[in-house]
Amino acid sequence: MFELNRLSEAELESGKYTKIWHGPQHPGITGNMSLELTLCGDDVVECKTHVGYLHRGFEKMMERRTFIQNFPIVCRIAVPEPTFNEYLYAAAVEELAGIEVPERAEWLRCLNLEMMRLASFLMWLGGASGSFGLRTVYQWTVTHRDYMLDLFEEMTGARIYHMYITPGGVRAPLPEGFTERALSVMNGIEKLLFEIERVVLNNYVFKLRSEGLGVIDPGMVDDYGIVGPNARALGLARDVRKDSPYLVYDQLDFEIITGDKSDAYNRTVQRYQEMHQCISLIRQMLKQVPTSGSFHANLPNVLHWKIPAGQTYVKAECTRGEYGYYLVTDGSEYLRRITIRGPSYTHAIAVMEKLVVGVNIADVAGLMVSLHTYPPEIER
Amino acid sequence: MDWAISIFNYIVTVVVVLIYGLLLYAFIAKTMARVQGRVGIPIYQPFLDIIQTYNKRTAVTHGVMFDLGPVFRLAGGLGTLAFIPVIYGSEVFGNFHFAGDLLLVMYFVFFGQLGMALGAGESGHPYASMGVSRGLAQMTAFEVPFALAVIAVFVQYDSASITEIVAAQQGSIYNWTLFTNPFAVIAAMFAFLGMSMYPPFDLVTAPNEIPIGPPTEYHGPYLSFLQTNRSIFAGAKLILFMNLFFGGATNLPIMMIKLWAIYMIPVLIGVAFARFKVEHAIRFFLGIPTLIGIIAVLYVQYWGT
Amino acid sequence: MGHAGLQLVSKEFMQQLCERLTQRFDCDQILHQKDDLSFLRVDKDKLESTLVYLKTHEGFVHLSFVTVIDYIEDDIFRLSYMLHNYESKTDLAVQTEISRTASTMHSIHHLWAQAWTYQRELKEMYGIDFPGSPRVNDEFVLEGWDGPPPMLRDFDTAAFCEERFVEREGRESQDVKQTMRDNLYPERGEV
Amino acid sequence: MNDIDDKLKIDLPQAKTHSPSGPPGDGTGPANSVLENAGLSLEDQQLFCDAAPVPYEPYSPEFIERFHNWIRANSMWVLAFGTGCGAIELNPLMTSRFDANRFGIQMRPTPRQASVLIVAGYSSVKTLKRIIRSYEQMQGPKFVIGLGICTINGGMYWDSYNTIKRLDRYIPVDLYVTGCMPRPEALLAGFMELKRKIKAGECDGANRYVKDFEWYKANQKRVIKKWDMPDYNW
Repeated sequence: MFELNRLSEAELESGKYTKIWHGPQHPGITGNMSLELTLCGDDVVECKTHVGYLHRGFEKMMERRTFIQNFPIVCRIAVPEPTFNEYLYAAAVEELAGIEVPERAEWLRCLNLEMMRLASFLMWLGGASGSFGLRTVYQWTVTHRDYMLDLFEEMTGARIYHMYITPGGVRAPLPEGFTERALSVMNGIEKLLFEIERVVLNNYVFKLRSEGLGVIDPGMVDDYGIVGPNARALGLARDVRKDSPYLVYDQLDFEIITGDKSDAYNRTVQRYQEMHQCISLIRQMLKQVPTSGSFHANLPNVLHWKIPAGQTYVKAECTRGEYGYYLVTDGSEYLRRITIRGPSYTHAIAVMEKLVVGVNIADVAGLMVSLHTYPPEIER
Repeated sequence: MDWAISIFNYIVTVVVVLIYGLLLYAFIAKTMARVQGRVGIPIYQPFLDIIQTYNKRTAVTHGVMFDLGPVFRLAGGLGTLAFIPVIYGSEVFGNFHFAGDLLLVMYFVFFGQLGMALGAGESGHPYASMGVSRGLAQMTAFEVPFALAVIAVFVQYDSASITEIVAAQQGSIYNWTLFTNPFAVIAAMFAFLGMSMYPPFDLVTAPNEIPIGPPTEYHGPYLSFLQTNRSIFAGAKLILFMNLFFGGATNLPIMMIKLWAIYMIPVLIGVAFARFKVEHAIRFFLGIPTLIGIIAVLYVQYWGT
Repeated sequence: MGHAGLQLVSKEFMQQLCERLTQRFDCDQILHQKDDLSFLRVDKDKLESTLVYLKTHEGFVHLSFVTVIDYIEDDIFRLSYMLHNYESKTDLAVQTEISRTASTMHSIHHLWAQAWTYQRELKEMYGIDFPGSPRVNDEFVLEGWDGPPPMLRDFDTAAFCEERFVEREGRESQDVKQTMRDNLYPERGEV
Repeated sequence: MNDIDDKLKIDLPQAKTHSPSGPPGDGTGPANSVLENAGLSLEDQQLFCDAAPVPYEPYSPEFIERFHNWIRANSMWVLAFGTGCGAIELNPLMTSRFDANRFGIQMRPTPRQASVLIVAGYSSVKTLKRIIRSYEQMQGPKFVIGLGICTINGGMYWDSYNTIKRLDRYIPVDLYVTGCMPRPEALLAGFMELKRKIKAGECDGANRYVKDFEWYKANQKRVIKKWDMPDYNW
């Protein structure tokens, strides 16, 4: 049995402890959630996570819309990486409806996903360094993420919510000369990353604060369902892109990056290396993506598109780990049930409440960012 | 009418230091923005901010000490400035300097923070009290190398009057304390890093940890008092350092250039470093800087000129 | 290991697993959706032992999520526990059906440390009670909710919005099908 | 708490029964207009003031007011509160690409010192409670920007049971920036428009909030069922 409450009510009332609400209106909180911290001096002795500030009832809303009506709203579920939602919804619908996606569309989808991953990592890196006081790096990374958003705008027509991956394929092919511009942006980001290695990863103060902060011991990983870079930093080679390859990942050349210890510093190094991996994957795909052929399969009349009854679970490796859609249909024009599984669901609540105990209040923001949690995955 | 003239001179000094401090703040902000690849705020932005905060429609108080906190802070800044001869040999910028003014200034430098601590304590915000405890702990830590450096200056020039100390440094650039006793200057500059709240020592108003520390509950006129004091106090500290270690100034342009040069040191360190935790800061200040301060005292005691 | 080889491995692993489960729990309701995804139906009281067996003996150590499907016409809830096996790279969903009225379920908080979060959400969104699960009665995402559990099929969220929130004057929301028929495909007529 | 501003000593004008901006007689029954920090326990009620707010008079003569409006327009302090997904576009706005510091816009982490509140996108009922508290803790004059279509009429969450549909029924909104998601350029244009309105003296949201205080409170309590916060938190 995993004990949650470490202090009894009598102890809490004894006046020895301070209770503060960390967030939601707090610059050190990622997204919009709040931690109910019980402090003894400056150290956290108990933490309760409160989520739900972003709950919009997506799963209910999607039950009330037809399959094609759902496609524009799924990307609103997670702001930093909407395309994973688009891809997973499209993949689930295609699997249940038995639609074959053209080769070219798969390449374009994969390219879009990797670019999204890189942009999200850049955003995260800015937050991670900013939460330790490195405002300068935050400015750099957010700006370079903005150049990525320009590429998205060119590719899909929108900066944040690009409804690009539709059921059956993608909405548009690559524009003219996209490859050269994308490669130049990649070179700029690579330069920035080497700069950041000097400023952040070799920074004495950053090391001093983040080493040994929030250590995940190997016993925790399976019981707490830790996935993604948080688990890979421990040396566990677990990556959906390799374990059950989707799209064209089995035709790309990459290896799972693993570390040896999962504390805040090594998680940062892990994600830093995965950013380099993203850049190499994007370069490979820009070379190999087909420039001709169909990029969208023929759909039935979407006005009354009935999908036979069935259920499936599709998953992809998003920036934070295993991201999955569980779709149930009952043969009507509306889906029966959809469940969105985000890695933050366990990282932000169970893992956070365990790791934050004994941490100085100054490090709570850094610990939270180092787990790379994002609240909208929890409450949808 | 002598006192009236000196009062008037003091007011002129305060106004000049206030304006220059605000300009310096904006200039520093623009410098950091350039490092971050931005344009940064307009050079007149701090003036607008002060007027805007002062003219808030409503204000809320938490008690008498809450009201007095910014007053103490401002009194600390003005008092620090009042006994520092800003420009050597100048009648207008001479201020109320007397034989033992350095000791009084040493007291005034830390007066404001204590008053601020009382005020922020009564605001009742947990982050404010955390920021106060951090600030006082860090202050007691960086007081040690600073006091050692000042003691070294005492022994070296055999005087506790800032005017005499500045006078002893006139003539050639090699008479500055920077060259006659470099250890003291190094220790004092370490302490200055802690005094001017830039990374890695911006523990008190750490935005991501305890937003934003003691002034969390301060708003409106209180905040404008704090902003005013920030420029005056920073100017006074810079002038003190310039007088003690960098040969003072004989006219206004030299003063401005020297203050800017001294201020750039913590800023350029600050843009490239993360934030210390308070225990790290205390260990840091009680380590190398204190050692250098002791070396400085011994140096002037035995090998000094 | 390429994609094809991986598929073969997971496929035969699934078949062996099905045989083992069949002769251990005599449950023959196993649907193969994909090579690496299967759905297993067990009874309500056998579910916990099945999960324990799968976690300890079969290597299904990762709990992806817990969810429930509301079959209001059959008056049942179908709970799904999605497990993942990192060695054989396979997913297995253990499903059980409980009554929709007075619905309670055993807590699996002692197996996975994040399970209490899912159970707390199901309690709030569907009203399924998990006795012994920590903080199961606390509010999870909703605050001061005074209606029925919102994810139930018979909860009409549009009508709830009508009476709770006030729309801005002049907003009308039109039926997408009708609009597409009229504007986009007029030649198709009344399809 | 007692107010130190003697402009606040003048009596409270009669609150209107309903605001012209809303359907008449909506929600403001006698049952809804109890405003004595009812949600709090007794010892908590001692911590908060129970004096209703009063509208402020503009400075006189009028050129002083114009001068102060110009100052306010050129030093806007934004409360760093990412209430929704619109916060993702505030990061590019404040960083080197679209450097909003050029226009005197800067982020303040505490509501006491902020003068502009950006409601970034949809706001769920749970967040609306925090938005109201943050807004009431801000010191006037204060301005509100509604960001995104969801704050105007619910947007694509028109049938979501947990998000409010019209922001201006709960706090006074001075400016809307529509779109989903609005680009940083649109946001900058919105700031420029807000500057123009402030300079023209048209942004009196704080006064509207005070005048129709009971109407706003009734609307808020109609949505927020768990009302465990003070009615006057300043």
